[in-house]
Amino acid sequence: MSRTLTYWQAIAEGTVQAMEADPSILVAGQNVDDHKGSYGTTRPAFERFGARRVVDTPNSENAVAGICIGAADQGLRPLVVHTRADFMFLAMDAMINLASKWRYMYGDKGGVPVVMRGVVGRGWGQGATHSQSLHATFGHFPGLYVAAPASPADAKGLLAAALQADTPVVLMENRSLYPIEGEVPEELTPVPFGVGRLARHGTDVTVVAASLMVHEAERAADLLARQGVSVEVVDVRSIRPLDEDLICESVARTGRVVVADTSWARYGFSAEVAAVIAERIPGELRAPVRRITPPDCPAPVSWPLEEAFHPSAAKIAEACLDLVGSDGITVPVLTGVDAGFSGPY
Amino acid sequence: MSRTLTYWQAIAEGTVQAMEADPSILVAGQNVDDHKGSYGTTRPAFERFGARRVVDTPNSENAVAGICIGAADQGLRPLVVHTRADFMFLAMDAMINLASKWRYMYGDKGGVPVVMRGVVGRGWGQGATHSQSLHATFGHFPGLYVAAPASPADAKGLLAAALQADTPVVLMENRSLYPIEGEVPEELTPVPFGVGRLARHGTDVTVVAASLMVHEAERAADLLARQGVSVEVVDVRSIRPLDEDLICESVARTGRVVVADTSWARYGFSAEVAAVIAERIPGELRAPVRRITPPDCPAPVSWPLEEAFHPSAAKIAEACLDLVGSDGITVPVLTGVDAGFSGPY
Amino acid sequence: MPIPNTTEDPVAHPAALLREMVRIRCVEEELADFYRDEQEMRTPVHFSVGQEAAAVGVCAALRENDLVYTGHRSHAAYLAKGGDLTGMVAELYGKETGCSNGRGGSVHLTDRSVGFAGSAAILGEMISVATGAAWALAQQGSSQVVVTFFGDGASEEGVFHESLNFAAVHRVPVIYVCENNAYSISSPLSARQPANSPGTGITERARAYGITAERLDGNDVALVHEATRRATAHCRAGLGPYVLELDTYRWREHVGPGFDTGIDRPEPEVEQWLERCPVRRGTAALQASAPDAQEPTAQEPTAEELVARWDAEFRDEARRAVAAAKAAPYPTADRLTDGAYGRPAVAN
Amino acid sequence: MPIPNTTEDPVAHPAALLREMVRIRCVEEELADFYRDEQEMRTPVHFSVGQEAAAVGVCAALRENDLVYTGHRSHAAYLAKGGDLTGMVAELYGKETGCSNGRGGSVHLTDRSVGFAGSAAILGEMISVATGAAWALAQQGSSQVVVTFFGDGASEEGVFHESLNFAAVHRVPVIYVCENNAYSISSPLSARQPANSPGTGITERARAYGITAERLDGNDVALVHEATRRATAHCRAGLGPYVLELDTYRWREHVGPGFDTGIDRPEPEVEQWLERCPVRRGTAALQASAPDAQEPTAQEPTAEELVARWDAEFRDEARRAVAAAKAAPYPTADRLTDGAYGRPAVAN
Ligand SMILES: Cc1ncc(C[n+]2csc(CCOP(=O)(O)OP(=O)(O)O)c2C)c(N)n1
Ligand SMILES: Cc1ncc(C[n+]2csc(CCOP(=O)(O)OP(=O)(O)O)c2C)c(N)n1
Ligand SMILES: [Mg+2]
Ligand SMILES: [Mg+2]
Repeated sequence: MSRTLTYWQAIAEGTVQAMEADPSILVAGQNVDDHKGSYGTTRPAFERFGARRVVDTPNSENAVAGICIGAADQGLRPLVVHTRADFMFLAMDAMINLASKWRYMYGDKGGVPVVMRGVVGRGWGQGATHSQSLHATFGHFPGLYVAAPASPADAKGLLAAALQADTPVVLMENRSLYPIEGEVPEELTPVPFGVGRLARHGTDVTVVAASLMVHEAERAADLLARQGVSVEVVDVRSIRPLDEDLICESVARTGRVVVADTSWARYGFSAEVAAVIAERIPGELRAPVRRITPPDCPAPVSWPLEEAFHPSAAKIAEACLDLVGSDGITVPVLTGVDAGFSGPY
Repeated sequence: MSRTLTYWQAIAEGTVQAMEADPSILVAGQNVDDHKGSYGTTRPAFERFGARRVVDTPNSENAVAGICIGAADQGLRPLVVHTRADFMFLAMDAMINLASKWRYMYGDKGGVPVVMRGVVGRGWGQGATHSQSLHATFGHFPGLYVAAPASPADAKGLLAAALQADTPVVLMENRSLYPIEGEVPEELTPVPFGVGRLARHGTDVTVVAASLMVHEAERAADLLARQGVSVEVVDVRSIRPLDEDLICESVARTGRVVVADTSWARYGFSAEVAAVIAERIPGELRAPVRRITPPDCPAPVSWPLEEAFHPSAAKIAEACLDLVGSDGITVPVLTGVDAGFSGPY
Repeated sequence: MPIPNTTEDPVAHPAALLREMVRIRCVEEELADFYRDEQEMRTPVHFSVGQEAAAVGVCAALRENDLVYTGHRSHAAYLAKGGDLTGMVAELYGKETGCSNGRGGSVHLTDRSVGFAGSAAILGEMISVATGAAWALAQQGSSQVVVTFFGDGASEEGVFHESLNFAAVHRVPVIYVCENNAYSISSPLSARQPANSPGTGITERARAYGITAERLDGNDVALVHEATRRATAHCRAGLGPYVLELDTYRWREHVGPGFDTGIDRPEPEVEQWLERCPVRRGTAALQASAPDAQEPTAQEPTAEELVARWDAEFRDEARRAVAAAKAAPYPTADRLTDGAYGRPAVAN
Repeated sequence: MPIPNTTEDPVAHPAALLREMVRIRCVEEELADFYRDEQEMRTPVHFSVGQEAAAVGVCAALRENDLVYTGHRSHAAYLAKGGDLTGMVAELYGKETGCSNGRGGSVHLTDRSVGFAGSAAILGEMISVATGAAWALAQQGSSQVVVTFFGDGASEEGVFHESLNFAAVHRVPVIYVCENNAYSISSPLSARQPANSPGTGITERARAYGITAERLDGNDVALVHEATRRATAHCRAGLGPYVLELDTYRWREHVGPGFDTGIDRPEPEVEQWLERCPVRRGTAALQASAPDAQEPTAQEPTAEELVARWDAEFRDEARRAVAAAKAAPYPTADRLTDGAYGRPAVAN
């Protein structure tokens, strides 16, 4: 059974159900217990389980990560929430030097399955230090699972999988996805890490994406469908492990690929997707790989610069058209997925 | 004029000369002033300039990074030294959220040209938290320069450029390079960021590498030369900016490419190099791109596992042979560049 | 190398302190209204309404070339240090004429011409930056001091302690001003720090590094001002860092123009702090200090009259700044990546 | 959920404490010789020679199911907590039989069967991990306490303060044991922390969080032991964290088997601390505590004779562990990536 939920509701529901099923799960983070409750995602859990299991923490990202690793080592399953992923740099030593290596370093006797959610800001002048997508940064390191769900169902399902995993997990959630609606199973059904999803079938060009960019890709696909260009959209869902097969199968079919992502191109998500293709099926490419990502600068605040900074459906559509060689067609300007939003965050 | 110096001597000399030329430069780091002096690299500067300009710091990586950013903001040019790059996770918030964005965020009125050196451990059971190469991790973020010099001359030259740059810089130095010798100019001659170097000409296959892997690539090239396979070696030197042209020109000539690197494959250096090729010259590839990197696990301690873990000349040579399709040839086992080393670090 | 400024630290007149508080109050209240009603300032804004005495009392004790670095709650210190109002408002509107050319927004203000070095959004960062700036200035023989403003919440970041330790070892001329408003967003101090018993608390943590530290009523602008004069004298005498913990309270919600009374914070608590309004107290103090406090004459306006006059003047100033910001051009998209890097390392 | 252990905390006999110190001393000295002469232990090793009283005094006051997490200088606590010697030595040799299966090396020891939870190489990390472990155990109704050992240098990491604050707020049953050996590698305390004046220092920093903290002679094993018994009682009574700052001194160089006397550290200072040898002091104390201390009989061995006997016994034990380690197999390269991940999240 499934019904329509928003992305944030799906996370909130998944959290409550997972905590019901497993008394060792606790939520920790700054202000997770207030009336806003991490944009609604932790509030129902607080209402249901109270301050013992939904713990407001001091502003101490490094220690809180280490504390949750220690708690995971002693039988709890902490879910750490950061209202901006950018704060996770302060937790990075703990997550990389400890959590990701723990099981291996001590000879495979057990892991520290801490789960860390980071929300990626976008728009409304969030600016340079409140809108970074760190999925590729964390995805570089073995020993972690990293996912960036695009749909409400996957937001719930990957959270469920994370809270059952034996491996520490980083989940990146784009804030612009929070109001998006979708069908979500009522039950707590884990979505496995490392398994992507064909978001849309198409024949002319593949767009590989994760998180918010899946939606921008779908909007680009809608647009191009009207121009007679058929776009396939691959939602990788999981950043590590990465579903290489799904990517390669699609690109082998279409022969053309655009990678759309909110992390920068250099050493980012789009680099890895391109590399997988260059490694495995370079002969199938009928055109060069294209990357649609933010340009090489920090995120600006000013509205017109922000609009130009963020990768968008229009830019994806243009890149697809370039690849299929349809010069005559022009892409109408599209507003972003979160255009209805009236701020502030 | 140039003469032969080791890699560490080149850094030490470059530091002293830069400090002589610019009184605003200071060195900061743990134990930079002791008799070992960061493996010799900061000792001569301490002997020459004393404790006022070569400052032993508390074990406070986060604050020390921020303090040096503040010092850079007020006219000094701090060179921060970490005897293991792995400690830089603790300085990452300061380096990414502050230093790399400073100039842009405040409207291009000035930067905070802090330079941070990180030494990458290798071998002798350095283990999971003392041997990570973070060049791709830092290289992801706009606003930084990142370099990983392979030769003594470049170690000096890129340090010189860093200490004159208007932009914050991260330098990654593989510890195994420290005893390696090479011609080094006596003068302080900056090597520009973003300009790679053709380390060796060849016609059959290109190996793209940085830092220690350039040497392993050259050894692989020596070996294969004897088998009649001609290997070109591209030393990118600079990770950001990246000399895409040099890479593409070489690969366009040879049609085959192996990327060898000490960072992991996923979202690492080798991913970006492959992506650049897939973006710009996929049609020139006569064979798939190959990546030679550590496998997807943390660095182990046990000697035979360590040997298997680290990318090596032998693995590079094998990959090259695969690409040129020379099945009959077998590659002899080679010891690592640092094989003469008797520990401990 | 900056030229050492040898003039004495200023002693501000109560009227000057009050006037500056009124200015900041009026500007922020006006901005809050525009922010809410128009949704044109697209940048998350943290207002300091209710906390004006901290910024005003501290900055009035500084010389123009002393430096200030702050966290996210930056407007009050920016203005108190003399920062250009039109530049600030244009920044909130994301205009090219903004003090950070529209790239930084509310949390990344800067006006180097008056010593407002910068604000930053990540908690605790500027605590270390200010320490390093002061360290560098001292090394260059300057007599400038550096001040950093941050909240009780930021004091929980490890970097606060790392910075205190470093400053104590190197006797860095930096003044750490903790605006303790007892909340981090919705989280009360009691959820984040151990209950204050004698010998504990933020001030005591600083003392455990041998740092001179004072905790005081942060809504009494004269007290804050005097304490800061002690602090600057201490720093300029080469005696090292100084900590001021100022108890205060924010009136508005954490971010944005609204109120969180009865939601995140109990009404009686809010009421009690409204009573302790720094502007009203400053007004009363000014009135009390007047030579003819007991019998105001027709010639001399009362303190309240002064405040009313200033109020009108500053609201007008704020609205003019808003109008200027609206009229100013946006940055153009062709300059999107400009300023990410400095000049190339080497000309080649 | 672990079963609460209700037995009383042990009071260790001075002979038992001494014997354990001798054991650790002998094992480490033997290992240092092998390490230096053979270069077969390919893992950077931080010896605790000279600091044995800390590990022994503390661990003797713990129950077996109490937990210990340490930093890089981990051998002494591993052994004092009852860790398997052959597993430790095999780990140093990188063998599959090592306590971490040869994956972790000297800085990543673990023996969960005796409550030695783990050591880690990055300064300060385990301070937070131990805090979280204790927090989790308390939440699960356990009466276990958790101890973490770290150095004076690690106390400069921000995470130390963040952890103290958290532990104080949540009354976490964790004992922070700072082995203050006055050095971080070659860097003396005076270069890294402000000079100790009354009311300052590591202990005082803990007190500023309301945490009970004691600073004591860390080379007096009986003192350390008694203080730890106070600490465990405090934790088990639900009174929250406890800090012990133990003054001690390392005899060898920071990492490796050599000596840095006259290089990094002045000879007179080293000499003075050699005089304060915890083993010699333990020997004297044992002798003094004997009923017939004044007139030893032929039947009863003197404390010195006991130490000599143990010395021979433990050096032999160490050499047997070395022989076993050498004979043990290396991990095989085909298992290189095993253990990087746990079981898959979902069977599918
Ligand atoms: C490292 C980091 N963690 C969390 C945040 C989110 N955040 C922004 S302001 C704030 C509250 C800080 O409280 P305090 O320091 O007391 O300042 P106040 O807002 O009360 O002035 C928080 C948690 C952040 N910006 N940076
Ligand atoms: C975050 C981090 N910074 C630096 C180091 C390098 N390092 C290893 S041990 C050590 C000395 C630490 O001194 P202390 O904590 O007093 O322990 P001791 O060695 O004296 O026992 C240092 C600086 C590290 N391992 N981790
Ligand atoms: Mg506050
Ligand atoms: Mg020490």
